[in-house]
Amino acid sequence: MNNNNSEFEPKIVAFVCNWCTYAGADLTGTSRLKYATNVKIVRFPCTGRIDFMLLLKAFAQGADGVIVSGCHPNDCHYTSGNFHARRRWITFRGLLDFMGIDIRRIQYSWVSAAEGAKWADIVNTTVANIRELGPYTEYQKVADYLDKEDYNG
Amino acid sequence: MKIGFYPGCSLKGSSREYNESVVAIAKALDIELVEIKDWNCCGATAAHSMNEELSLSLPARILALAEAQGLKEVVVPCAACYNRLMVTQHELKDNNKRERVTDIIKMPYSGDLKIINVLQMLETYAMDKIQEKVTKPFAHKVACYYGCLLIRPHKILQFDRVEDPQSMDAMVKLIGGTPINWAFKTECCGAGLSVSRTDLVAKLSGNILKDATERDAKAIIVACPMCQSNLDMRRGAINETLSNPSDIPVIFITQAIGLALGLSPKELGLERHFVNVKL
Amino acid sequence: MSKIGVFICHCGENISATVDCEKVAQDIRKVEGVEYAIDYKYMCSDPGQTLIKDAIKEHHLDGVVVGSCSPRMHEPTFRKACAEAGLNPFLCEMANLREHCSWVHEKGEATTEKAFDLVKMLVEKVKRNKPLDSIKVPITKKALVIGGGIAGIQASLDIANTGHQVILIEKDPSIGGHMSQLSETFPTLDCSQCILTPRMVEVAQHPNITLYTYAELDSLEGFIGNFTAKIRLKAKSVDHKKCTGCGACFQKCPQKRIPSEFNAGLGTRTAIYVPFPQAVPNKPVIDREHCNYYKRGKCKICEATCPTGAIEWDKEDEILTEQVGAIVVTTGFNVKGADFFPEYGYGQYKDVITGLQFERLASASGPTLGEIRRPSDGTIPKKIVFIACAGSRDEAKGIPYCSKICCMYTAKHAMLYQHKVHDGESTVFYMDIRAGGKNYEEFVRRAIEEDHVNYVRGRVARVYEKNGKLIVKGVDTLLSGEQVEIEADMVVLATAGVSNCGAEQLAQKMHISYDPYHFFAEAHPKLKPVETNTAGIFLAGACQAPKDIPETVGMASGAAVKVAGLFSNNELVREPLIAVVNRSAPPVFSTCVGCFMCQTACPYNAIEREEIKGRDGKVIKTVAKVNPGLCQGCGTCVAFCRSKSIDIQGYSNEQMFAEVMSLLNH
Amino acid sequence: MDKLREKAAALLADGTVTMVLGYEEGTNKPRPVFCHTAEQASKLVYSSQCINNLAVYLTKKEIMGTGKVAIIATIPTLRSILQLSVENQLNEDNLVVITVMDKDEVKQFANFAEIEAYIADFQLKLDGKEQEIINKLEGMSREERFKFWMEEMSHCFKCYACRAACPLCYCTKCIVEENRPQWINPWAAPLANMEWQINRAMHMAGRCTGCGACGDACPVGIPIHLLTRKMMEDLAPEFGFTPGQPSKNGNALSTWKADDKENFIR
Repeated sequence: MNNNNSEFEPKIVAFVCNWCTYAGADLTGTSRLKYATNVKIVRFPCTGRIDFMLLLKAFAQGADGVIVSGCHPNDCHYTSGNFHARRRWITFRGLLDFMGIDIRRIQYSWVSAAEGAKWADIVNTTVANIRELGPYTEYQKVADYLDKEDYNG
Repeated sequence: MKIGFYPGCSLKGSSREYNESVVAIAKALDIELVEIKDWNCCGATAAHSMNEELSLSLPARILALAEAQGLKEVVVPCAACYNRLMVTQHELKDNNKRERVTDIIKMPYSGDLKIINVLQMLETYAMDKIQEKVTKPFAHKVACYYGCLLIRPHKILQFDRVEDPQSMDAMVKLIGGTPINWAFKTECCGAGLSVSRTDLVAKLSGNILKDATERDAKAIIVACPMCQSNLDMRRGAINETLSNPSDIPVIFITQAIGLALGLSPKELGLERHFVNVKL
Repeated sequence: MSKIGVFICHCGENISATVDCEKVAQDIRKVEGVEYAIDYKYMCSDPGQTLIKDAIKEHHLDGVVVGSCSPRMHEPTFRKACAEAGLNPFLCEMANLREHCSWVHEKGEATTEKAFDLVKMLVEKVKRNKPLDSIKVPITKKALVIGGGIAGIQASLDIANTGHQVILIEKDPSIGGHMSQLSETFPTLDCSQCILTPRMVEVAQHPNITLYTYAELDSLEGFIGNFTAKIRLKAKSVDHKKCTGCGACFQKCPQKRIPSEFNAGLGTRTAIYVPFPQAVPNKPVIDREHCNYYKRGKCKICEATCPTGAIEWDKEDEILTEQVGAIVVTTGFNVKGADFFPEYGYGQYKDVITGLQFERLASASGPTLGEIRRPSDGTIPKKIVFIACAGSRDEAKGIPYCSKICCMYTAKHAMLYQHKVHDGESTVFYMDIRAGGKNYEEFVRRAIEEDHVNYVRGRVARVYEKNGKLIVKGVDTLLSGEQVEIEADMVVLATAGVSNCGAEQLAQKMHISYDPYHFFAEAHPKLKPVETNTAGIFLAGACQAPKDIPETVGMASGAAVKVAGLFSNNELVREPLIAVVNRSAPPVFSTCVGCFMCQTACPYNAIEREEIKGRDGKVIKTVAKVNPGLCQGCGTCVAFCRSKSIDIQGYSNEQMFAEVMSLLNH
Repeated sequence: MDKLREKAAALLADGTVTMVLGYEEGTNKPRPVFCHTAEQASKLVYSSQCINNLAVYLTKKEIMGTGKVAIIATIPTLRSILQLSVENQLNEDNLVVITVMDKDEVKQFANFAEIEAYIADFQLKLDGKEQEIINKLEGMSREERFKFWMEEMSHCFKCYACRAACPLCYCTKCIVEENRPQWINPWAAPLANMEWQINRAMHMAGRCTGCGACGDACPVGIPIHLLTRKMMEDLAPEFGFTPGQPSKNGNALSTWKADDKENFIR
């Protein structure tokens, strides 16, 4: 793994629900709390909506890390979307790990509309962690179908 | 039936009769008590208000020893020890504390040991046995006095009804006795101040004794050495505070059961009491 | 080839201070499909909106991205603007350049780059947006009110008075609820029944209200504007059409010693009974559990005495199906009772009673005709102790919350006692006196100062009987800091208010959420206090949390207005951001294979089965179908669907996919 | 064997069914056969060698369209039949399910409930070979695991035999055919191949009945069946279901418990 990461700026995509985490991130803004620019937020109605394929696509597209965040249990605007999501992630993580995909690069969190500070913290710590892990070249290498030779030999 | 056994200092000193009666009835009920080897004081002193680490480390060592000696369950007759061990067990759920403490005692502890008091032991393993083995029904009207350490804090101990405990009453009924309905079951006997403010102890214990006597109990049944010694040993001082002095004995539930099982007063250490026991 | 317009807002300095808005606008022009891009100081201002409208017309834009503040703030504004310019509002998206960018980052290239990315992301999304039309659902203009206490009565009357039909169901034989049990009411001390009974009668006589007593909700299906309620009419065993309410039957009934619910167990009633003299309807029902005939197969004395032959022995429960458009839940609360206070000896000592029981003692219609007498021996208590917070605000009792009404009714009780027993001595043990409310504090002061009620701040440790007296052991934490012991003749516990029995099951029947204490949950603690998370179902009164009469009535009227508001439209308009199952040409019809995994996933039971039939009427295949009235658009089903047959408008697979793909690799 | 043939012949003769799905002798192991007449029923064989999961045919219109069908089901097949019924893919009255018990006793099931009761006695366990590979993989570092699968995936040429062999892959339109958006790149490349397998595994989560047909079908021998199989083993305790015992109370992923673990969520 790449260790001289001083200049390495990880690309991170955040998949968040509209009602809690998106609003929480809004609060981060209104409270003028600062965080790293590496993260770009994609807005979903609910964590229940987030398709696991989108996470894989993000990595394939060169993301080095992903944040998935929604309402705390029992706070879901749709009462149980986040519970369904939680199960999906439990399953997904198990599978990815078994396939040797680096699940440390996916940060799951519950951030409520009132937790602006928590959002800033999640982003910053995630950026720091991913910087530590370095770019996800291992995955990106296989992502481009043209250079297959390192696997088809 | 094998259970770990932590007597603690009181049972080895001021309340030997409790120890003797516990051991005696355990034997009579085919419960094998395995005393924890190399056990130490549980720290049931002011320690827990002065030095948290110490107050956790002392019991933690006991628990760790028990675990190391392959025990799964430990019976702790002394209410104070029981309380300290349970509280420690609870506190050690916090990993940081556990690490800190196990580091101090230089022993690992999983936190899975089961800690029970005498009443729980009898409730879980001996009720039927007691029933069938009663030879001399304990046909007396008595006041079951639980004190505080046995059931408080309820959040942690999770034993019996906190405001109106029943376990001892049930056992007394089982051996043919009649528990009175009274209000001082869980009142404080003053043990916490038994050194510094004996006057208060006399007053508090006095209230308890007074009500039990007025409701015409023939004895007070306890499961805590502190309660016992306060109500028994300090009877002189207490009686001075009472308009009409009381001479009812204060005996351990284990002694009462022992009598019902036909064991001799001697085996049960009944002659060790200050207020002599005529039952 | 799409024609997207991008509008970058400076938000005064808020965005432009850290983001180079002009650069973003310039660069975004280079993105394929972007027809027009411009930055402006205040996009949300009138000139700003005009800018957008003109651009839409001039450049025939088929999509708009506004890069400004959070969509949670101004999405409606800009979508409206687009609509006014003739562009479907759902072809307008917002990039959050303020809350998610300029405000959280320092000035610099990275920040501007991120702003660009956020805009680009939305450009890619909006390219794939589809024009959507708001959903319209018809509304059945008839309301169902569940629970005939003061909340239900008020809500029913208010709705009925707007000219809409109301069905009021009450599980007991009479409406009136807890309020009918009360003696006087704080802070005015006017007689509860005197103010309540007229309204009960009004309900019974109102042309727009259909009242079903002795009835419960059996099941509920459907969605806002279109509910189907099955109502169980429990067998009264008395034909109320024939019954004249003469009362001969219950005078003769041999079963006389049944504890009366209305008198909180202090009085008795017969097996065929009217709960109380002012009951509405004032006609009896037979309590089969206690009736000799139903128990032993003989008796029938009531039948013999009934002049109109109204008794119906083999009457069975009926299920009534009603179509309603809205529901108001007003099922009220309950008070904690026996065995909850071993330390206070409730259930053990006859003269330790609950506040509700005291109400009955103090009530002129009560078992003692309003005289305060001890249940044990009927003597008048000379010393009485009231214990506030009996259970409430007590973690150990599992009730950490404040029951809210106790402070006030305890003061009232003490006052009433002093008014009725002049030489009596009353003491109140309290934690804090919570008398927030118009004239409430004054009322408590009156109890203390004019009626000389002795208020002691401190908890009571226990109550026990000693030679005929109740010894109350407590502590005075305010003045002496000493323990206090009072030898009382009677103790009244201001027991905690708790959710009504069966609240949980009812909530599940209606798919509304509830809190850990089984009180029904409002949609928003501040801004939606009478709504529930299920559209079309509203709350009023103590079923949501303990509350007093004025608050309950206010809430009931509030709920009624919500219903009236709903009924003021002929159809309901909803945002079309909901899931749809695709349909395609035969022979496929839909890629849905009908595994119906989505059905268990949907939090709203919005997924229905649709049978696709051929010309011969034979079912070709069964596929999922989303009920647009029920779907709230969470999209959980979408992420589930293996064949991607179900998709959600506004957050479609194509849109989200495009967003993610656009983000990186450049 | 005779008992089975008699049974099948009888069913066909008296017109109870129009077709019997079973096995006949194949080149080196029994292969599926569709018997339309009582005579054909004499070809039927049954042995531990019968590994094809015939349930795969029960969702094919060409077959179910023909009328009432009888199927000779192995234990894995029975499991698949149950799961299919849970997923509303089977019509109970349109199907006769037969299995062969020990001593060649033939059992015909009255209904699916009976099947559920019957298979309850058969535990689904990882066989030695499966366990071995799983252990091997778990022994590896994450990077090694990734390399392992990438190496395996590089042999895949997207023939979709795994899909064809699986009774539970019955979608009218598979996600790999979905092109708006193009979730999975159509070409055969390690990532595209892996994405396909991840999708397959996720789609099977809580549904797979562990028959292993996908793995058996793979012409280049990628142990893909372990992806779904391993997940089943891991999730069963997590979500409280029994591998190989499909039940009506929902698919592991379409239901949830308030106390599902979330130690990985911040």
